[in-house]
Amino acid sequence: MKYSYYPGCTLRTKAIDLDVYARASAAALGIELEEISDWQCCGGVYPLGTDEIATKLSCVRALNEAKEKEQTLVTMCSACHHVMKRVNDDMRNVEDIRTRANNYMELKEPYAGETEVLHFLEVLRDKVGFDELKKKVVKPLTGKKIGAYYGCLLLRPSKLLAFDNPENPRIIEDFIRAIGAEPVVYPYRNECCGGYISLKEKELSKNMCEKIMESARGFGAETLTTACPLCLYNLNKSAKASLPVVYFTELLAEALGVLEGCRNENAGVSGAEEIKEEVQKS
Amino acid sequence: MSLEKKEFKPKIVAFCCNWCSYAGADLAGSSRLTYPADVKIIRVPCSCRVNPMFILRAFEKGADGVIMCGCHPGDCHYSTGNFYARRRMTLLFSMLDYIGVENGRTRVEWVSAAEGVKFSETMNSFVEKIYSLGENVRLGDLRCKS
Amino acid sequence: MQRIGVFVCHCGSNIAATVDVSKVAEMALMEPGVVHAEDYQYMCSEAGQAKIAAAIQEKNLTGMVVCSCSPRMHEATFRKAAERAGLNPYMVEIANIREHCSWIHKDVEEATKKAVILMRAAIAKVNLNAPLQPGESRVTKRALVIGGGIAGIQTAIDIADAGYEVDIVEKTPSIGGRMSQLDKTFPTLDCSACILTPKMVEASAHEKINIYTYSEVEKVSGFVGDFTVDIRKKARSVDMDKCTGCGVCQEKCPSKKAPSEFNRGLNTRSAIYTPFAQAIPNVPVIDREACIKFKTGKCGLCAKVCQAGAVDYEQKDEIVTEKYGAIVVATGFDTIKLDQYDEYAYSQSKDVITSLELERVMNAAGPTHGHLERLSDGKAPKEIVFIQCVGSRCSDDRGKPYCSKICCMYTAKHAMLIRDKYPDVNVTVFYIDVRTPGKNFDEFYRRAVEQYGVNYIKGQVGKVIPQPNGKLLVQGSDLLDNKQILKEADMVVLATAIEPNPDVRKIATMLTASIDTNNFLTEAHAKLRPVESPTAGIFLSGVCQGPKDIPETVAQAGAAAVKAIGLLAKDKLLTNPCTAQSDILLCNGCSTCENVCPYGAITYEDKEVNDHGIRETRRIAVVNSALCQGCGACTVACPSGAMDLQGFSNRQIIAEVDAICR
Amino acid sequence: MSSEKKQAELIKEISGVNPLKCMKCGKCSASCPSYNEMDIKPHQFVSYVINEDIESLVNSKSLWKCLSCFACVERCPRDVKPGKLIDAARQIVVRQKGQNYLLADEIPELLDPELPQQLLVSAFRRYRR
Repeated sequence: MKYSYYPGCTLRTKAIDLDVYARASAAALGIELEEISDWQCCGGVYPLGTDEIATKLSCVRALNEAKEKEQTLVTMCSACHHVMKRVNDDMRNVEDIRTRANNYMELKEPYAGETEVLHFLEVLRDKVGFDELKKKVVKPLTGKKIGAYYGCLLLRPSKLLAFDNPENPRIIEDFIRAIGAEPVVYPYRNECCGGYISLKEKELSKNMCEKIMESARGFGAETLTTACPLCLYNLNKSAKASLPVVYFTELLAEALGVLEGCRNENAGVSGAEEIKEEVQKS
Repeated sequence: MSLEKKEFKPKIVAFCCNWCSYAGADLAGSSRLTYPADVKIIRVPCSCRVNPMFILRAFEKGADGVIMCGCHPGDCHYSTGNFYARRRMTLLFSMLDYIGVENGRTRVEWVSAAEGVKFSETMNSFVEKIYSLGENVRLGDLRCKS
Repeated sequence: MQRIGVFVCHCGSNIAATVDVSKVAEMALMEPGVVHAEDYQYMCSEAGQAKIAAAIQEKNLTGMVVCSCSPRMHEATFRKAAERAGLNPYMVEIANIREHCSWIHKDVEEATKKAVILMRAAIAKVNLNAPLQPGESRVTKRALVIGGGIAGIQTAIDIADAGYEVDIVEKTPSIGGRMSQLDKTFPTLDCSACILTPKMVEASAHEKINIYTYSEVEKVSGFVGDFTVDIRKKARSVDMDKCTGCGVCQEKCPSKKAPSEFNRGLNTRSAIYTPFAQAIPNVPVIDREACIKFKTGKCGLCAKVCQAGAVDYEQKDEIVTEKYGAIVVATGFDTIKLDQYDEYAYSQSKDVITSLELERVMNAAGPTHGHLERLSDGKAPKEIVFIQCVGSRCSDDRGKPYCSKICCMYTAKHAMLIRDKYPDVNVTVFYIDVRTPGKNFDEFYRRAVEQYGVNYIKGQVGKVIPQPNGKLLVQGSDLLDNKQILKEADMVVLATAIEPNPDVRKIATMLTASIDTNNFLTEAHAKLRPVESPTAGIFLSGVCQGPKDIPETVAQAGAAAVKAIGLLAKDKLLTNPCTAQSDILLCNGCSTCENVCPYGAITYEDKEVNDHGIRETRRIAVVNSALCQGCGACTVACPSGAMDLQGFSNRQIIAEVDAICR
Repeated sequence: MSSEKKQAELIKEISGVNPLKCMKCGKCSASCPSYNEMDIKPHQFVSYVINEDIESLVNSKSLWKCLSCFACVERCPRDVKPGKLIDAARQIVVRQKGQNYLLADEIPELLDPELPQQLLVSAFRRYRR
């Protein structure tokens, strides 16, 4: 199985774990992730106005490259998944946006939403199959009680993303089961962590994450897992953050026995200092 | 014959099924929703009673547009009549288009007995279309023109 | 040549204000065949009809055109008037110069021109009209009621009391329907079983009523007055005649794990079962999916313990074919599935239940024997939250766009009953609007608030959050206080939207009765014919037509019965003479028309034809005019142009087209 | 057309929302995780647009408190999507010159070593032109 892979900005730097473990796991599962050439950031947020075109073009470029390679486009990050799927829907169903975007792009052949976009979790569920995945697990995470944290961007708006039941999702729970651990279902798993609000209003996001943590802990979770670098950051910042939060790909890599091999590769990667310098220079 | 250019007043025939569209037209009337007087309605029991021959005849006799209205698919009083009508008209209209009677001169629209607004809107837009297309010059029996 | 009279109606000023009526009458005289034309203020009035009669007789008219309102309004009136004056009613045509002309145009000249054209088209048609005679068809003096809930029972009793035979077909093993599942009824709080059971007994004991339970309608053919219906009597595996209803089989049955339909799956029942104690008939059925004997071949305990020898594992489905003059649909409703509303945690917590489930919980014969308790741990709740409009009034694609109508009242009832029996339990109702239009309804709701202290909060709930301690955190709006509320509850009750029984679509298709986008059966007229389907001979009773409560259902059931009785009381029905006919000289018996006829009205016969002196036997299409409804599908399908529709013939319609395009 | 009316129309256009579909059930406000931080509550967004009181809407605190978590969009029984209205109102503000809610100069002090890039790009798109 060969897929086009769109890592996204954060997976290059702060969330390099999410990326490295994903690649190692994919290789172990016989999935080839072919990175989109010269991809650009999706913007992290789907453009706010229905009249915006330019902010959607980075996605269209990636989607079109996947189309030309006749591959499904896979994302690892919740935000990329969200933005990519929605832009793809625009290109498929909104004539005005399609026309205007194609006018900018000057592609060989206009892009009209032909590419299939999947989150890696969907690949595991729909293409690999959780039953198959289970067979490939060499180090089951037996006895681990893991709470899935979905957040918003994987699930909503559900009609467009068609990812899972937005109010009672089960894909990560099924994933946790497949790798031998015990999923802990708790009601706050689809509530917002605060998202980007934590940049300017740290308290607000902290309060929300505390509710999530408390609920998960109350139902017996010992670890939380997520697909979103921002969720991970916010949850870790929560004052009462007593539960460790890990990327789902780390769990996957561990279960597939490829965790140790990739640990060393990402040591010492950081971005904040560099960004600070960049900004101060400019 | 006067040389003065006559103002174009199109002749438009509307076939309406008795159960839905004719009632929809009645509702448009009782709701005082206007549409141009160029439209004249012929009542038929069902849209499936409309023989393609009637439409050809209308064009032959100088009609500039023909519209057929029936119950919404699935709501036909006779359960399946409008499905037949839809298929027949699809064929007929493509044939008409082929011989030069523009697609815009013919239309099929589903109007329920409750859709007075839709009936009036449909007629307004259809008449507007016919005005934009102008007089129909194809198919007309020259003996009918004065 | 026809002798045609044209009558132009002013309709007060409705027509005359925009159409120059005298001009129209004047123009009529210039049309071929017209020998008389006049205008009058109200043609439909007695004086107007007298004018028509006089003209018919004096001028010896053979046809007439009335330029007036829509034929849907007064065609029947004018046809009757013509008939009284000795003119065949099918020689009357209407030019609709009100709805299609005067009411929608403002310019008098333009409207008058159009009126004249519409009149010409009608005259052109009448010139080609031929007198038609309606046929007759017989009426089978027997009614079928589909559905044995309160609607069906009431309709059946009313029809039977008028002296006609009635069959009830009920899908489940007992009649009684939803009402039998209810505990108490609003606004009087009398027990549902106490008022329903006597009706069930009355129906089953009525000498004119025959009940098929555990049966379904399989096939319907025919038409008003003469329907033929196949009823599938599903194999009960118990002989109805031998069974004494002692109940020993149910006690001894070792398979007791099947979810109880009657208790909404909140507890289980045996594989051989009657749905509830007062079931009618009191004869159990074997659920073959759950029965060990049917699954493994071993067991057979029920047969062993049955002293009457009634258990019959060999029983097979049986098809009964019956004839009916009228069919009443009373298929009722169910609550919607809640899988689209997981924010209310229905699938996540046993303590979130629907209102219908609460009925069973409150009922002495229910899974908790009438004790109000949490289904998760059996503990007595202290705090109960009701959520209104769950799936009702939703224009997204998750729910239903309509108001389910009964929820406001039953919630007030539930709240009141709980506060009455368990005064220490707090009850909160989250509502969007409280809708109580009905006799003594608002008073009832106010009693819940004022006497019983039920806490009504205006605002919808966003999420029900199960807590680790087993409680439910309800996060809702208080729109009047402008607050977001977090309320900890022990139980949450959802006022779940109701929807027509899912089977109704299948049944409507068999009956060719129309159905709306929400699967409610459509009335012939929303205001004036609310209990009749547009399909002749089909009547609507209860929630299959739209949401309604018990009193309304019973009223409508009676109304449907009256309409059915009105039909059954006739010995013969006049049939619409505007039917198809084939020209034996043109027909080549190709069977195309047969394939498009939705009524199976066309058959083929070998007939001797004299085709210009050549005598030969040919296969010819024959239309059964009692079955033909006059849609005209065959007339267009016929490749040789042999089929034509009386009253809407090819020549007539072409004449209209010509007149309009002239 | 008054400028308020124009702005109301613009909000409807760029949000793709018809506020008249709202039946005022309050499910949006019941779902909003930022509810307590907001001065104008989610269910009120709709009336501000209907009443063309855009001035109050764009000056409200709520504009910058909405998380765009889509809970209200997902649960709205009438397909009104209050969250999209507030997104559109925000666009009205940041599209005006000098109205960016986040300035580049502010950023260095907001950073910390773990902060993911995603947060910055998201905030940029939310707060700025």
